[in-house]
Amino acid sequence: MSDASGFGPDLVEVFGPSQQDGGPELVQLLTPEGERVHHPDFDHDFTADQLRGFHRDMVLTRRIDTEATALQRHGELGIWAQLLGQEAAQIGAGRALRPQDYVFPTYREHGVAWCRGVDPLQLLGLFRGVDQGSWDPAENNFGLYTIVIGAQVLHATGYAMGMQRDGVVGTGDPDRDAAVIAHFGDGASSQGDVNEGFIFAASYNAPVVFFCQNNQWAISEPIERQSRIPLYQRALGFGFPGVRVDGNDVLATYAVTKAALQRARDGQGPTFVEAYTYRMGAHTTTDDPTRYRLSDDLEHWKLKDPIARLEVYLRRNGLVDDAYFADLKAEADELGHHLREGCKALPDPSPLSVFDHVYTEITDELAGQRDTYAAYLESFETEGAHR
Amino acid sequence: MSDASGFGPDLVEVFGPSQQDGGPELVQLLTPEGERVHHPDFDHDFTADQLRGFHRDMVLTRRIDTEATALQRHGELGIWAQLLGQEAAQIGAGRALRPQDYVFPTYREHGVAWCRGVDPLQLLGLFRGVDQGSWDPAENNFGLYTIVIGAQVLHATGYAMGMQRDGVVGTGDPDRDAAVIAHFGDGASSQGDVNEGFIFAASYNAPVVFFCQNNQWAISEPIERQSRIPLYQRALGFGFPGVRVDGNDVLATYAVTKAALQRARDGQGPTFVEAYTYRMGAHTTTDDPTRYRLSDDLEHWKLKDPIARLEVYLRRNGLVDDAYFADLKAEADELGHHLREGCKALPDPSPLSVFDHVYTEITDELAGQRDTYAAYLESFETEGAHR
Amino acid sequence: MSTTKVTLAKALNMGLRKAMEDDPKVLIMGEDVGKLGGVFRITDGLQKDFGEDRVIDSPLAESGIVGTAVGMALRGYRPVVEIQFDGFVYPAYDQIVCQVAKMRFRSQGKSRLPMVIRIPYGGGIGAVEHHSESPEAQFAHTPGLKVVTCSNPVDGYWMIQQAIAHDDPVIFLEPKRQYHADKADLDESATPDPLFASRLVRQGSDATVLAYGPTVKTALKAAEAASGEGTSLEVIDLRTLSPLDMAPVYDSVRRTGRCVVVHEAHVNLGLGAEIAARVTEECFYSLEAPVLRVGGFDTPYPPSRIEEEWLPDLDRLLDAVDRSLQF
Amino acid sequence: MSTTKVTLAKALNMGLRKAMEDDPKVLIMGEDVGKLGGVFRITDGLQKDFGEDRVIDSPLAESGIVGTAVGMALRGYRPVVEIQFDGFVYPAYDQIVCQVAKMRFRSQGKSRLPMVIRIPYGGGIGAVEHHSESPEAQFAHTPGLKVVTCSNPVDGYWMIQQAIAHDDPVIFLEPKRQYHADKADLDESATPDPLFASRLVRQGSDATVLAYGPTVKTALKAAEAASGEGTSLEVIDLRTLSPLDMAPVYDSVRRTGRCVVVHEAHVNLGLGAEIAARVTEECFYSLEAPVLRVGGFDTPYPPSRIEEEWLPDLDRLLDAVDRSLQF
Ligand SMILES: Cc1ncc(C[n+]2csc(CCOP(=O)(O)OP(=O)(O)O)c2C)c(N)n1
Ligand SMILES: Cc1ncc(C[n+]2csc(CCOP(=O)(O)OP(=O)(O)O)c2C)c(N)n1
Ligand SMILES: [Mg+2]
Ligand SMILES: [Mg+2]
Repeated sequence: MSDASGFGPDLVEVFGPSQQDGGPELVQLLTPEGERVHHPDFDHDFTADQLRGFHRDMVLTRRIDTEATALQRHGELGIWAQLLGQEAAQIGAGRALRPQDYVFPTYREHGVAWCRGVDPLQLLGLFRGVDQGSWDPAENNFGLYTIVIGAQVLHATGYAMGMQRDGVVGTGDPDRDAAVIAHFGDGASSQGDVNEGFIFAASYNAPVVFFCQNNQWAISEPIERQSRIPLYQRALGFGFPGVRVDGNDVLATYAVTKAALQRARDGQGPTFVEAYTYRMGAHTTTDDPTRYRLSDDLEHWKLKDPIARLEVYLRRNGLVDDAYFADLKAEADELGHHLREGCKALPDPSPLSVFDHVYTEITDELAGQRDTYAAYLESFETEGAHR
Repeated sequence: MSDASGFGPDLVEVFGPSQQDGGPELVQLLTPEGERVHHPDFDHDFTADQLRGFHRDMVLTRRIDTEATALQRHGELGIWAQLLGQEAAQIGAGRALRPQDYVFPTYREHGVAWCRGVDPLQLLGLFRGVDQGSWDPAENNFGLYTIVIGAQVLHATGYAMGMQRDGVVGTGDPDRDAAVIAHFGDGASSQGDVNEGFIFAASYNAPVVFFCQNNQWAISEPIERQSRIPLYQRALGFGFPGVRVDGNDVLATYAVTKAALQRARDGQGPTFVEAYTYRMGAHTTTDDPTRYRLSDDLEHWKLKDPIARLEVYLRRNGLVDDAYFADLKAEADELGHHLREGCKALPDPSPLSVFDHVYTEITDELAGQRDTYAAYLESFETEGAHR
Repeated sequence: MSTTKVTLAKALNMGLRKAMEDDPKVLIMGEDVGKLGGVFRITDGLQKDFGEDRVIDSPLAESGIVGTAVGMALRGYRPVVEIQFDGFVYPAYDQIVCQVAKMRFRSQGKSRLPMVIRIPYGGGIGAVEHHSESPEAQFAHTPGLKVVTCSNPVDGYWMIQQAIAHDDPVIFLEPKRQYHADKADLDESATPDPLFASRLVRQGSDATVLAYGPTVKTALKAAEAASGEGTSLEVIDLRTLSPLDMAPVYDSVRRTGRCVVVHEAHVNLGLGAEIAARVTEECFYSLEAPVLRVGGFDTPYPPSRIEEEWLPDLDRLLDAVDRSLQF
Repeated sequence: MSTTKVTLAKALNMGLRKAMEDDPKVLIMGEDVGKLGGVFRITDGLQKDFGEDRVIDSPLAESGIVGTAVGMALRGYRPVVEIQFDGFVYPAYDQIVCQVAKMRFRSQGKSRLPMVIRIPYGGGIGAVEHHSESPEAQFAHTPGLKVVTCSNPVDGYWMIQQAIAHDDPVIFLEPKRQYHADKADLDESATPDPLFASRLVRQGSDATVLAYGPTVKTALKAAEAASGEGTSLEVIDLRTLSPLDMAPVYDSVRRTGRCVVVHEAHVNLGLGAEIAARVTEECFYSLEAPVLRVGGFDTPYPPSRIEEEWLPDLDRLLDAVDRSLQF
């Protein structure tokens, strides 16, 4: 508080708009060039297996994305939300979880789903239009995809409050203590629900990590439309820590998310993690980003590819060999095959299935509607076409 | 960022919960003991007339409140939202406005309404149940009271965006440049709408002052339920300045609000002003605060009475004399009379008036309903009671 | 069989307490539900006895309350949310219609969402704007939600417990004007009627009056008045608004040939519209007059000094009955 | 008289452009309405030509969009808000029903709120959840709002301009499935029908079919098919859902004696309910069958692979017509 107006220097100037390189606050453990760097707070030792694991996860996740995109092009999916470029953010976050943790995803969390053990084929159902998510959230502690921007952030907070009541927070037992991770995008940070999530989580000190993939865009709206300061700083105003991590660096994302989750499990409350990344593809397969963004930008971010940098590191340090890559390719091809064949084989639901699961038990009212409709459908089958 | 977890020291500890004395950040120009103190950023020179003006405003505002409370007790009002204890916050803010500025109030802004020249009798209509606000918002640039918590904060932001489009921001012409003030409470700060207001205002750099009267309570919920850090810091996370001012100090509130408004008028964007105060009365006349708060608290805050401290200052400095107080008392009594007599004389609306102003022109549909109802009412008049 | 005399407010409080005793997963959430016991005191004393973890005072944000309740329900709890007044449910509307209503359907039955949203609703208490709304039609129009309303203390006691025990989300509408209006004999050892059933509350033969929540009392008074003039009205308390329990209604209308629906909500697209459509379809050849509707006018809720004129009352209801009889 | 062949999407774009040219107070607000031109390209090119101050790209928050639009309207602007998809209007629901709808009423006419909320609505485009909803009944139930919908390019062009020029808030529903479906001849020098009027779009004598928005096309096809079988259907495009323009409907039903309403919204408490209630009351003695309703089932909107089964189609409409004729 020292300039003329009394309100301190212009905050926008101080913080600056979001910088392409993430700014000095960016936590990084692996540079875009594949160089391992250290960080005073979030350093971490990784085993070779872990590093190869991250790489494999990212490669396979990207394959899921490529296959799904192709399936959409071939008319097998209605739409697909691509994650190209966000593999490190998702694998880093996904691998930081323990089985007892719970995930609330958006519609783009294919990499996290992968980490949770959800069959990627199941992800396609929603986009093909045969279901609205067919996995059992309770099985892998991975919630259904959420389309309405931000809604799941409140669910995550409430779920975390439930954990508190179950006594699985801060007991010190690593197999017991649990946390929730709430995924959302930079655009979502503007929704009332997301900010209310921050408020409730802070108020109850709920064990939840707010994991925001700032991929710089909300469809055509740039991050600057949502926040004029780095997004992670939003958390400060709500009274819990925020940190910006290089979301294209799987090591850093892993380390930061792991620490944030541990904080939550230990009963120290919520943390905001901004994974600074870039949506290299279109918003979805129906979007045309050339209408609103420069190809230069994309070129710049290609140099930061999350997979390439880890590959450089692994090769340079002799942690992978040709056999590794051959195996991985075979595995990816098999996954691709599984998705292609599996997708085409996904059965359409029966028209009458809409009456199931509206309620625990169908109401008389709805049963009447169903029966009338069934009889109507039957009349076609018996009489042939109605007209 | 230096402790073990990497997320920095526990923010809750650093910021501490809201302290009864407002903490070191509190901007103050007049102590509870009536001592004039100075502030490096927000100092201000006041003329004797100004000081007496503030005093007079506060005394008369309190009188409005007392009269209205009494009217409610006598059954003349259905309910009344008391402002006891918040006079300085409201008069300070209200007097900092220029005519071209625009106010979006809550339901408790009786002091601000007073400053805007709204006849206090008009405030009673809503609480008596004869209307929902009868003043013309355009006449004094004072919007209608808003009951739905937080809704008006977005209206204020949009109105400010309109001012930007009208070219009345940052021209340097003091008679032209304008700003909006959005009033809300500590409880309201948890609503999605309020946080979205922050986001829009920051995004468009809108000329709006977010003026929050933190009176420590949202009905029975203490401020700690809404924020675990001082509320003014919420603004930092959205990228604009926040400041906590002693809301029981009319001088400081005036100075800070004036500076914030000027910032807005100059095109420097939004500011959050937290007026740190206390709701000395009940939430409304139907509330019973003894169920949820300690009388000790109230006693503590009584020592900080906004009117008493200014009175001490005025007397000590010989700025008032007996004639001043006699005049003021007479004026207050007249005001009381005006309110008591005026209130009882406020006419009930006609039952048929509900059909007016639903739309610009009544629709045929609604005219049908009105005519049927009118005929029905008439049938009573002509035939006497229906049964 | 020992009975106690209780108001609706007291009965709801007792019902909530019973539900919390019976099932440790039952939680209460909302603004001011703790020490204050809610602005209507419906949760009075519960936080004291069940603790702050089960009776949860919330920040001032309805979407936040319902949204976090969704999360708690997914974790296995049975949250009972209090919305302070009808007019303040709308910030939570998105969570209710897009999330609460659809969770079971979209998960193909894998996720259940047992959760009750209590809403004091309706007018007649002399309140300011937004405190007297009747939002039932909007929820009833939303598949996946169930919507019920009680009209008397005994129903209040049982229905709130049944709603909490039910595995689908229930919008539970409480006629706030009735909270302290009348006392009724409550026998806690009785066997209650099912939750999703309407109830014949007065037999009659000339016309059927359908009411629910705050208008049941009006309907019964009207029937009393009409009987003095030789008109015999049958009155049904609908109790469940989604699903509707129409069989008893059809039975009645087939007998009486006439039907009037009365509710406080706006007539246009209110429950009366749906009921009129269904009754006409099912009882077409029995109807001697169209189903008539009496309700709040199609205007915003008025200032309270004229709310009694705006709200459907005994006279307006009888006027509609007369019109039906003269058809 | 020169005409151009335009789609509904193009017609709306032209109408918006015309409105912006005619009145500098007209603003456009919403997510992605600028460079992208909206996800449906309805605002294509407008930001380029009218600037960022008049075509305002917003943060991702629907309540924020509508709430700030209220403020701009109070300041004298005429905001035209785009909600990206029907299912995303609910975060703004509170602002719409409590603020937008009531501002004029509560200020006793002192504050006016000219503002249009455009909502692409309805199904049939193979989208995922929340992208195919039909929320019209909820808005039509709210006094203070007007609700209209266009079914074809020519109406789209004129109605959007009329809605913008109108002094009350208008919910403007655009049948997204029709955006690019058909082209029609647009004569920009013609005199349009009034905004709040229904329109007879096909004459017939055996039954009246009421449709609006996306179902008008279905109704016309059904009428064509029925005429091949010797049944003559009259089709009315309602166009305005609140207020309803019922006089032409009553006229028609008095002639045909039968009425079927078709919409995509859930049947329960959908517009069909209100229409059935009114038609029955007004045409009681002319009706030879109850008003029948065809619509979306009372379930959440289904996965898109079965949406065509879920949505009312020609066959289900004709089935209802048959049932009506056989009554
Ligand atoms: C409430 C709501 N409004 C609008 C949309 C349409 N929509 C889908 S994705 C999207 C952008 C989301 O951006 P962001 O949160 O940054 O996530 P990203 O897609 O970049 O991963 C929008 C506007 C929606 N799904 N929900
Ligand atoms: C959306 C909404 N929810 C709930 C209420 C009921 N209510 C009225 S005032 C109030 C507390 C407001 O607290 P605060 O914002 O601190 O303002 P204060 O009353 O203390 O001035 C509540 C919960 C409301 N009016 N609107
Ligand atoms: Mg994004
Ligand atoms: Mg307060």
